[in-house]
Amino acid sequence: MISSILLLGGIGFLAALILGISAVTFAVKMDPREKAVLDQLPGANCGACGFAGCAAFAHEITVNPEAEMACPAVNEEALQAMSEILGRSLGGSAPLIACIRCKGSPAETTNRYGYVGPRDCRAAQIVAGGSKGCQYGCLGLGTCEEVCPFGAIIMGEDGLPHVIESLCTGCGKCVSACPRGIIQLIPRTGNYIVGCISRDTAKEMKPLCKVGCIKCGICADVCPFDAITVSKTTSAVIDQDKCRRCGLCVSACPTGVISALRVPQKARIIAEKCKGCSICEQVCPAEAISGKVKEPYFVNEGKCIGCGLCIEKCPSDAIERIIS
Amino acid sequence: MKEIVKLISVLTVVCVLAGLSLSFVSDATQEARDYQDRLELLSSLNMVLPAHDNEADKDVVEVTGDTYYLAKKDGEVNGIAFITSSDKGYSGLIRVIVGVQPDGEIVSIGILEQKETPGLGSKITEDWFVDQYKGKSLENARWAVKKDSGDFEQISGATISPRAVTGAVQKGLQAYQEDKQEILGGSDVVQ
Amino acid sequence: MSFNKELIKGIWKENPVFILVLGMCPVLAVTTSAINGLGMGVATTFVLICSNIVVSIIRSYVPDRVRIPVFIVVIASFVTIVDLTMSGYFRGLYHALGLFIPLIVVNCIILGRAEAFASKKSIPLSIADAVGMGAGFTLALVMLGGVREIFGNGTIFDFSIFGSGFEPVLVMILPPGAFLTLGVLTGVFSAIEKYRSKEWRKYVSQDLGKTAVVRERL
Amino acid sequence: MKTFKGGIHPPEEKQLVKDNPIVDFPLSSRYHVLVQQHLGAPAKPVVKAGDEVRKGQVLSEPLGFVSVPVHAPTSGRVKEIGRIVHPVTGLLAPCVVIDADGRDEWAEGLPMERDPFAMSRDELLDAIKTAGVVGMGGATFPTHVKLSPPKDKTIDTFIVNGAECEPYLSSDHRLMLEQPERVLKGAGVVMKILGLDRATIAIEANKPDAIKLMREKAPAEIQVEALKVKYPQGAEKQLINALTGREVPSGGLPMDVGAVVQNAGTCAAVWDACARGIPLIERITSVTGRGIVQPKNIRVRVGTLLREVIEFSGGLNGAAKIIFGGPMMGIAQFTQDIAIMKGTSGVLVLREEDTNITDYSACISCGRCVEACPMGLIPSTLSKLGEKGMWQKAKENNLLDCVECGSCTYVSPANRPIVHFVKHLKALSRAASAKK
Amino acid sequence: MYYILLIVGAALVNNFVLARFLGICPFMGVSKSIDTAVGMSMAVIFVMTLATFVTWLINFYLLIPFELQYLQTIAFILVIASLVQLVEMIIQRVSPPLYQALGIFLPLITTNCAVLGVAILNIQLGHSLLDACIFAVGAALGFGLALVIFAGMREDFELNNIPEAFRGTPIALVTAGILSLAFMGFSGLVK
Amino acid sequence: MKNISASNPAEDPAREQATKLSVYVSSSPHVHSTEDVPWIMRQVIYALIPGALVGVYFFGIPALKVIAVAVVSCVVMEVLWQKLTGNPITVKDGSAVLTGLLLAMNLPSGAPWWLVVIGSLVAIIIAKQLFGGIGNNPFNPALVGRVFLLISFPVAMTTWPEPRSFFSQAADATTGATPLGALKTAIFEHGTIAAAPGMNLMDPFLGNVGGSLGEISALALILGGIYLIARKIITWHIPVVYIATVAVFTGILWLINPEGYASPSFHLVAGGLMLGAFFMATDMVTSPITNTGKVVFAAGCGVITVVIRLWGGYPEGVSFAILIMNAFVPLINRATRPTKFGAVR
Repeated sequence: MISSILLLGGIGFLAALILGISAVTFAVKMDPREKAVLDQLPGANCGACGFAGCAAFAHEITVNPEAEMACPAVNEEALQAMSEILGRSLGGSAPLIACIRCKGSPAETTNRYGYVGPRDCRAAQIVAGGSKGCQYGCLGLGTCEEVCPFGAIIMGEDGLPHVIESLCTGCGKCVSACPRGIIQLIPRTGNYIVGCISRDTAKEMKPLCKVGCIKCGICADVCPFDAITVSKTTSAVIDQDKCRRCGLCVSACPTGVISALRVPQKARIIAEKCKGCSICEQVCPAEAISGKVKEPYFVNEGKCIGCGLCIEKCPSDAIERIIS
Repeated sequence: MKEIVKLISVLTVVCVLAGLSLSFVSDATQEARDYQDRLELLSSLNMVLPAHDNEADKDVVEVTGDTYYLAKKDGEVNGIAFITSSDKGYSGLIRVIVGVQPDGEIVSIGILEQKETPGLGSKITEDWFVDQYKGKSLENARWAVKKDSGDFEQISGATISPRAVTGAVQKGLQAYQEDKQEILGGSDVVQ
Repeated sequence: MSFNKELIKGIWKENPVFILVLGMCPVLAVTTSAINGLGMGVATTFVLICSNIVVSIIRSYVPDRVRIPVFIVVIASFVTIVDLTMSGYFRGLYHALGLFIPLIVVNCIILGRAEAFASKKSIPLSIADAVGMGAGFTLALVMLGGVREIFGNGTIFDFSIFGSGFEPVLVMILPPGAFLTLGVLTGVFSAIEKYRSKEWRKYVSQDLGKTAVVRERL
Repeated sequence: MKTFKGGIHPPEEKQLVKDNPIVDFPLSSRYHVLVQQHLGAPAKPVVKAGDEVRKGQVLSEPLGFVSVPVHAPTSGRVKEIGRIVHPVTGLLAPCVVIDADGRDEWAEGLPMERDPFAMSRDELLDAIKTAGVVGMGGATFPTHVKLSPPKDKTIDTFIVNGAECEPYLSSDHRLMLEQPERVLKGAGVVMKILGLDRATIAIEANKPDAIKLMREKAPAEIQVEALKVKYPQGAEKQLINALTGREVPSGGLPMDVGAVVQNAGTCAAVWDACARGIPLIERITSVTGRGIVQPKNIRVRVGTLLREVIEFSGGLNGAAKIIFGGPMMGIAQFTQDIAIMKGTSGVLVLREEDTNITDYSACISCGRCVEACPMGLIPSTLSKLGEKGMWQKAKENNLLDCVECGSCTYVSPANRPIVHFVKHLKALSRAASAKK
Repeated sequence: MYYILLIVGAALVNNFVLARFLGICPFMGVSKSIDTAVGMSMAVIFVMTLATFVTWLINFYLLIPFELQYLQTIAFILVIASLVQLVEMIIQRVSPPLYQALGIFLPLITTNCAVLGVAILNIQLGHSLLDACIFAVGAALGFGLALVIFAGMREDFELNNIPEAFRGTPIALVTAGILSLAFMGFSGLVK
Repeated sequence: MKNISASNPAEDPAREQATKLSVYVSSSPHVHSTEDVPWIMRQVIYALIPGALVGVYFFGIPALKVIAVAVVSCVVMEVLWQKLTGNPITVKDGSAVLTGLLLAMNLPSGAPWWLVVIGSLVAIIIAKQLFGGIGNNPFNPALVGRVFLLISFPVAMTTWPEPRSFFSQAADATTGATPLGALKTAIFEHGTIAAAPGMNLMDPFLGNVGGSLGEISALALILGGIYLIARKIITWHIPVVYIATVAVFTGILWLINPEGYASPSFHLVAGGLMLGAFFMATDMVTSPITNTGKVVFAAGCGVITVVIRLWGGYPEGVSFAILIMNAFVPLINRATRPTKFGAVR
């Protein structure tokens, strides 16, 4: 009994001594964040991340602003904590989302020739500029789907890519991969995009694509917030900062090139909280709110366009969005 | 410096505690482990020795480095067990325990340890194989496998392992024959 | 995170073998039969639970510099206890597991969980985590051991399941079989996962399609 | 017979057109002269819609040293500065559209008569640049640039490239047979510019008549060398290697080993530019392939529409691919509404059974591409990297040394579009460096 | 000759990774590129030999005399962990270039069961100090060999069209399985 | 990137459009050699026919049965897998047929059908398709199948029917040993090769010996190999260096101790060396790309073969040697890159 205690105690003492002395003698300066990140990592040094131990990985992820979480053993809380420490997303959710700015599926557009070669938009683009009739349209070979590290883009049966909102992290890999610059990152709060970037005039475009932006300017006219600009040689562009997500442009567009990412959540007035001040009625651009002063107002869901202006203006927080 | 002291004390204390608890567990399980060790030996001895009434694992003779366990019935030696081995196995040592009657005829053998290919060479542990050694002695059998024109079955696909076993048993028997007098005579000396 | 969630996540979502790919050495080495896998799994689970408890208790007293040595000592103590106990009471299993009992010490799962979880969480949660992880580990070991035993020996938990005409596929209980079986099993697991997520993606995209219809009606 | 390491020997198919004498393409009613017909800095149109132009008049001015002008192919009126599909990029590019007046009048002072050997080096180089001479083998690199090596490079070898290793094509062959003097005299001018007293004309051994004729006509200082029939014998680096044994260093230019190579057609154009002041407004082109009814060697003005050329050659017959250039390095076209350029050494029309539009499969690592690669690369690895878009790793695997000769792709039993992958990787690499 | 066989046995016949399943985690983790695999192999060779040397001494001069074999595991792992950390710091001080090459792999080795495994195996096999060290070198060479071969193959896998579900660990395991099949050919070479 | 280019016009809208325009566009070059993968596979199959015929001649109908089962099951496995995973069916390239044939030639003629099917399963699914199908497999599929069977079913895999002429097939086939097996036994028991029976060279050269059904006749295999070299399907490097290494290595040992080691000529004709050297090691997918690499690869195969044959537990080492060297191919490829044109020296 004594001998075992002595032996183990002795080895422990020696080991601690060595480590203690080395801790002082060989102290290496370290980014404090690196240390904090290291604390969050499992510390198993299992090497499964591909780096030589947790310290090496912590270093990488601290130093390299593009490094992503490669540790398979880390849990969500730790991931969250690390994201906070480093002040950036580690493959978690991000404020941006990718959207596809072309609606020209093969059914709606023409082809210039039969392309023979690798199924990659970038490769197809370097052979005679891509087979699509429209120089600006989606080539539909799925390179964005290929490069997306999160599986957030899928090629639909319509031959066009679609972004899955819940998976997209806004990393922008697809944006740089698309040889035609069709993919754009917009704030996650944005909801409406113009599905065309063609610089062709309406006349030039007509034989090539049935669903492109014809630069008619109706959307710009109808927009109550001046969020849309359009010219003869640039397709309509929505300024996402100005856009209030009312959706008027969608219904106004004659070619249906403007679309929503998700169904707008309509407003609902909570009767108990409403003081009947009528502010909402005044701000509503769609005349969807009505009621009597000093009595609870109500929203006509059929008319509500989900712009959310009323929610913002309501002094008593009595309006909420319907969550379906 | 303070930190070092803390480091050292924590690790040392943990180690001391570990040592303490382990020595405690070790002591607590000592008996059981000894019992298991003995059980293992006894079960293999009982497997190869004829019925006896002594504690064969304690009736031991050591001759030229080999250990012989004696079985006695009514005070008479009626069986001797010894462990022999061969390194000619397919992958490593094969240890065989052999039980013989005093005249050198095998009562039974048992394979104690082998690393032969599972399902192939490892078939030497199967009963049909082990049983064929019963009743054999140096005189009444040709100590080789059938393929080498001997008397013992081989295992198809793996002749090396049976060869090794046969060789080991033969070697043990020869050693026993040589030191037979001493083993039987000295049985009373060592208790 | 709730107690229950910690408990069950190790079994599928964070299965230490199939998903986290930790502690492969014993997984491969001792799974020549289901019973061996079970023994190893239980032994590891025991060590995991005990060390998680102790680490969780002492976590606040251990300086960083010696954290790993201290944890290792704690783990090694429990491993030795298992070793001694098995030697005393489960001799057959003790022989079957052999070298891999002391090697539980360096099983990434244990140190990993001690570091990642127990050193930060309360005792009950640590226990839940350990039990969950241990169960997942054991499950994987038994599965692997079972498959290898069935094909390599024609038995499961030593019960013969095929007729006498069955020729065991020897390689399954040899080292290559361990790698191949685990490889195929993890592949199948991941295929199932992929398949499930594909289904889900299909659903999402259909949902998007519906939204598109709604959009046009707007 | 002299040659290089690697390479392939595809069916030559020259018999379709090699014995057809050069015929003049009749005057068209409208020409589309692309402004950008060379490698290097762009040129800027100097005419506008409604301008009257004369044959040989300058239509654009070069912007920079590595740039050349284009000239009016005939006299007429500028209809517009329009857009037409560029044969190289496949995208719309600016062109000068000229409605011919049918008089085909030369611009003032053209053609002139002068003795190039009496001119100075700088005068000659200027004449070449002004005439818009570019490499006529297909690369279209401005010739005056190639002939002005930096002072620190000593040039000791001048090679006239008459190899014409591309299958099907015979334009250089016919040129050498029918107008050997233009080629030889042009070579003499180049020798003068480079300050050399020797030159070599390299011709593949499958043109014995051209070799014989050249040997007869060539002055003593110009040596005629027969080369083994092997593709890409006419590639600059391989040609230099075959004749001199020197290897152009990786990433370097022929001048780094003291060599300058000019295509036979370029030599003829140099002669016209220097001796007569005639700009490069027409060229000899083989219109060939089994998809064309009457294969011909034609002398055609730059800016002529492909549609007219095809009609002139009897029209199409089961065409599956229309190619500007040869089958190995030429560029496939998707429309007939494109214009002949200075570098259009051939118009090749292939039927489905002559070309290669089948699916490709996984690389089986047979190593044939490695055997075939004249540059000592491992094309199979590059193609696999191309499939994954891994351009950084491809650069480590000498991506940038690839000359895209197509030998690997020709032999690949899995039919892998290796050259396409290489182009893809190079584009990715360029895009990435442009970003930085 | 004996030593050659010892090395061949440890490196090829009973390859640590492919036959004994030791050090699988780093084998899977660090085999993604050849350069890191080579670095890791070097570090393992060094640490394994050193650890074997020290643990053998501890076992022979401390544990056995005091009959404390049951402390084997805990003592060994503690020593190995401290040793690795010490070596790391010494290298860092003495030779920064070497540290660059090896140092980053050292933390990984602490929890490499191959190191502890070789220490314990050496005791189990009853090797002398010299035998033990040579065995350790052989084992580490075998580990390195497997690691480097494997890294080469996995670099190629990056370019292959492996079915999605099998990318990464599954295909690495299958490859290891086939490699292990191939290495079975060496069985019987050394016992 | 998916490795599909132009597909069937009916399925691919782009292609359909092109048919209307009657023009295709692709990157240069626009012409292609006529030698494609199916052609190569066909040539190898032709080259294997003499060896297979000798096997059938000496082992009769059972050998034919093994070949048929192997080929059919390999093809079926491939089709099933590709159907299951939704990949294009590629059996037309002939590689599955070739794998089946090679696998059969590496099996004893008495192999039961289920054994052959398991071998095909391992070869096609595990060794080939899991890695991504043709071109992606790092190990020779037929050999993986064979070694898997050899280790799993050692008894069935080492039961060698005695060869007889096709016309004198008896109903009850007797079994015997392979020359190498007999040699191993002799050395094991007596420490000398003198006791090995029937060490003549003519029988294994012509094929009148026990062994896998396709490996018995060195002559037939050499003929096939020469055909392949003449057709430029394979280069001489691997077979010549492989065989030469074995000859030199065994030759040296034989000169040192003719009692303990068999002569090199015996080692050349016995066992699966010729089959391995000409047909298994030369598998394009699993051998190095460059000729230098091939030399290194073949030398490695030769050394490992001899080491296993002479000192290992198995009498034959060709399969193991090739598989082990397969694993080295990526490293060899890295080490033996050709010098690029114009490399700065």
